[in-house]
Amino acid sequence: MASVAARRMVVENEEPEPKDVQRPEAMRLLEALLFASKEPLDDKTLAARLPAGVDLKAALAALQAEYAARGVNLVRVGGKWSFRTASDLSWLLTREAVQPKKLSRAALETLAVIAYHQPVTRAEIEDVRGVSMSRGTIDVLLETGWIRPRGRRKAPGRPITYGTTDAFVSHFGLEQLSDLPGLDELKGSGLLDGRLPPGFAVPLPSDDPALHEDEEPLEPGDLDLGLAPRAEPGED
Amino acid sequence: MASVAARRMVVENEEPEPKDVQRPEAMRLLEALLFASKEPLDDKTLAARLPAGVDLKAALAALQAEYAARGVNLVRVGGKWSFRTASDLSWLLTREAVQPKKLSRAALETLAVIAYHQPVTRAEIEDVRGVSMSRGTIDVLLETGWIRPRGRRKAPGRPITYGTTDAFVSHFGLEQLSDLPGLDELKGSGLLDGRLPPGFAVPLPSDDPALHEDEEPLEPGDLDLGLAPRAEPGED
Amino acid sequence: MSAEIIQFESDVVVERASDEPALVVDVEGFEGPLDLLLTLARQQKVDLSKISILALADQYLNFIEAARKLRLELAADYLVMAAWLAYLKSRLLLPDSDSPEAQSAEEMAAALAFRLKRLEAFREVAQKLLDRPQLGRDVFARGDPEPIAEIKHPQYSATLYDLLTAYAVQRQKQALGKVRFAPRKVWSLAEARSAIERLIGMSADWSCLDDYLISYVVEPELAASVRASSFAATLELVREGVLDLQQHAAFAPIYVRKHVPGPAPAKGADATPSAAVKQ
Repeated sequence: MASVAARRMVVENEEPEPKDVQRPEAMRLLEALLFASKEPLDDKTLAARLPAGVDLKAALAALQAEYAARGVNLVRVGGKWSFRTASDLSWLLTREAVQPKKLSRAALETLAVIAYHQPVTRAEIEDVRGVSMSRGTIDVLLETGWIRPRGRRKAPGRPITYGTTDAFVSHFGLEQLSDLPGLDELKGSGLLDGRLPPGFAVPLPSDDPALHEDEEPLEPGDLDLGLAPRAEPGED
Repeated sequence: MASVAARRMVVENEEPEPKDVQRPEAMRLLEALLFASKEPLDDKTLAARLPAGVDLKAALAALQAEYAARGVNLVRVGGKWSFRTASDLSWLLTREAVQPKKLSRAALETLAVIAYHQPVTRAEIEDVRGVSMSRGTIDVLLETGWIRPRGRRKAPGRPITYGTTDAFVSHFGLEQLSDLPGLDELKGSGLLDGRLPPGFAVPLPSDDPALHEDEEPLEPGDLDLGLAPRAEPGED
Repeated sequence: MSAEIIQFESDVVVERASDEPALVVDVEGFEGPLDLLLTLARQQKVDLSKISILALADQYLNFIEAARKLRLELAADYLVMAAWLAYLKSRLLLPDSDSPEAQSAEEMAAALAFRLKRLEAFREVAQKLLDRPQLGRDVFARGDPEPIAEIKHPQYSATLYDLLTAYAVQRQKQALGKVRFAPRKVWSLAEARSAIERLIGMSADWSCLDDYLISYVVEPELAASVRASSFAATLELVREGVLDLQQHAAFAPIYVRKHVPGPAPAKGADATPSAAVKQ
């Protein structure tokens, strides 16, 4: 304890900054109280904890002014005082972390169908996959940034059509979408075997962003329906 | 420090108000980071969060000087930085005080032996204290989070070695382990040498997380024996 | 050494019977024999380095004796120390003779003094440590820290191979695994009945049912279904008295006509099949 006091003496002697010397003790006390408190404190609580005779209002005002330009400000919220990080520094208190995630098999399969069969509606995806699709699958794929809603099919119910994005092409190292291997290549690489029924076809996808004849554009509101939380803006 | 002095000169020549205007942004950022953090932050962490090109050392020194006379001080504990209330204001903060679990004399002495003699085995602790140690003593200390099993001594029986944690230096406000009070006297009187009784190979306490030559690492199972319920995982 | 201890212990046993006023012995207040020794040493009120180990050993042994007299349970640590001190005492009293390899009595005494000093030193630093401003007792960290918010960016990864495999596997599965049940083409009973009713209305003469059917059976695969349904419908209509039905032999063509009320149908004259079925 003594050493702390001694140290302070030394500091004050070395550095005769009149500002600090004249800084009222009440400001030190308030500073410590507000710093250590688990919750914001109101005037009444502060007054009760400070020695008698302290001009609380003046001390708070002085403290607030002193911290106004700092990285930490003395703020009053709901009639209570607390130190808070300066609002312009909120970026400092966030950390961006990359979280590696693995696509589920359903998502990967859906993505593949979208890639080959685009523009494709949900019902068409389900038809190709032979299973109905959970809502989350499209959401996850939208989150990857690899698919996007392209437009709406000119058909009853005007279902949304999906297609892949530039991010898809670049993630999978394709120069263009038409580089996706076709039927013969898939057969040649052994991914598809010979036991395929006649008439089996693999579509040749195109990444022409222009809408097809049977598509009509999305309306502005379509993207706000939560249908495409992370659709890439400006991508067409 | 030189730059701090220089800056202070400038400050003193100017009017009182420009002080804050002139205050480098780095100090604001550091202030915000250190105020916000629950744990002390080391130089590396701080540097990583600050814009490139900031003279961290100078900014920290300036900040420390600035806060030295305040109700909240910037202190260095265990090589990390943290704001703490000024130690002369403990009377003000009794409401914030958490009633610490009172350590028994046996536990306190054992803690001291571990702190000053680390890395140290149970047998060595017993040798200093001249009494066999009850199982509970180590448990109580492990529970405080101030000690941790470090490794195993390369000796018959491969006894576990104990050392202190970051929480220990932080709790007792030690800038580094060599700031343990009375360490120099202890060392000067040859009482840490272990000249007479064998067994103390390390003349100076060290919480260097790196294992000593006569230590080998704990195996994963060692920590599951309930020996270290709160060993700090990230401590290296 | 063992002789000494036995001697010592038998003394105690003898003395236990006596009714001397007991010393106040509080063994629970001590942290082991070294602590007890340290406390006794402090009573000598001299620097630990100048302490008389011999006197200390006597004091300790007296203490133990007193404790035993009171039938206090003493931890093994205390008894081991007593034994060691009794041994040390005998070595200090007797001139050091043989066994040059053994520690001298003076060295042993010095080692004990060292341990006492060391324990006292650790006591002091422990107290000094405790007197430091402690976090949460004397100094405080920010009471309401603002945690660093972690913004997690999920990063998905998949390879082209994953993608192509996923595509090929499901296409293949779908292509091969899809069992298509061709919709079974049947002529329902109701269809047959209404068709026959309409057909019968066209002619009151005997007609071969198959003739009627043929005009309906466009696709060959429907023939069986049409025949079966229409036959069942015909029987039903006969029962209801709407139709007459006749067949010459098993598997011969079946003739039907609109029911002609009255006696059994004329036979032979018009060379129509004879065995009219009437129910």
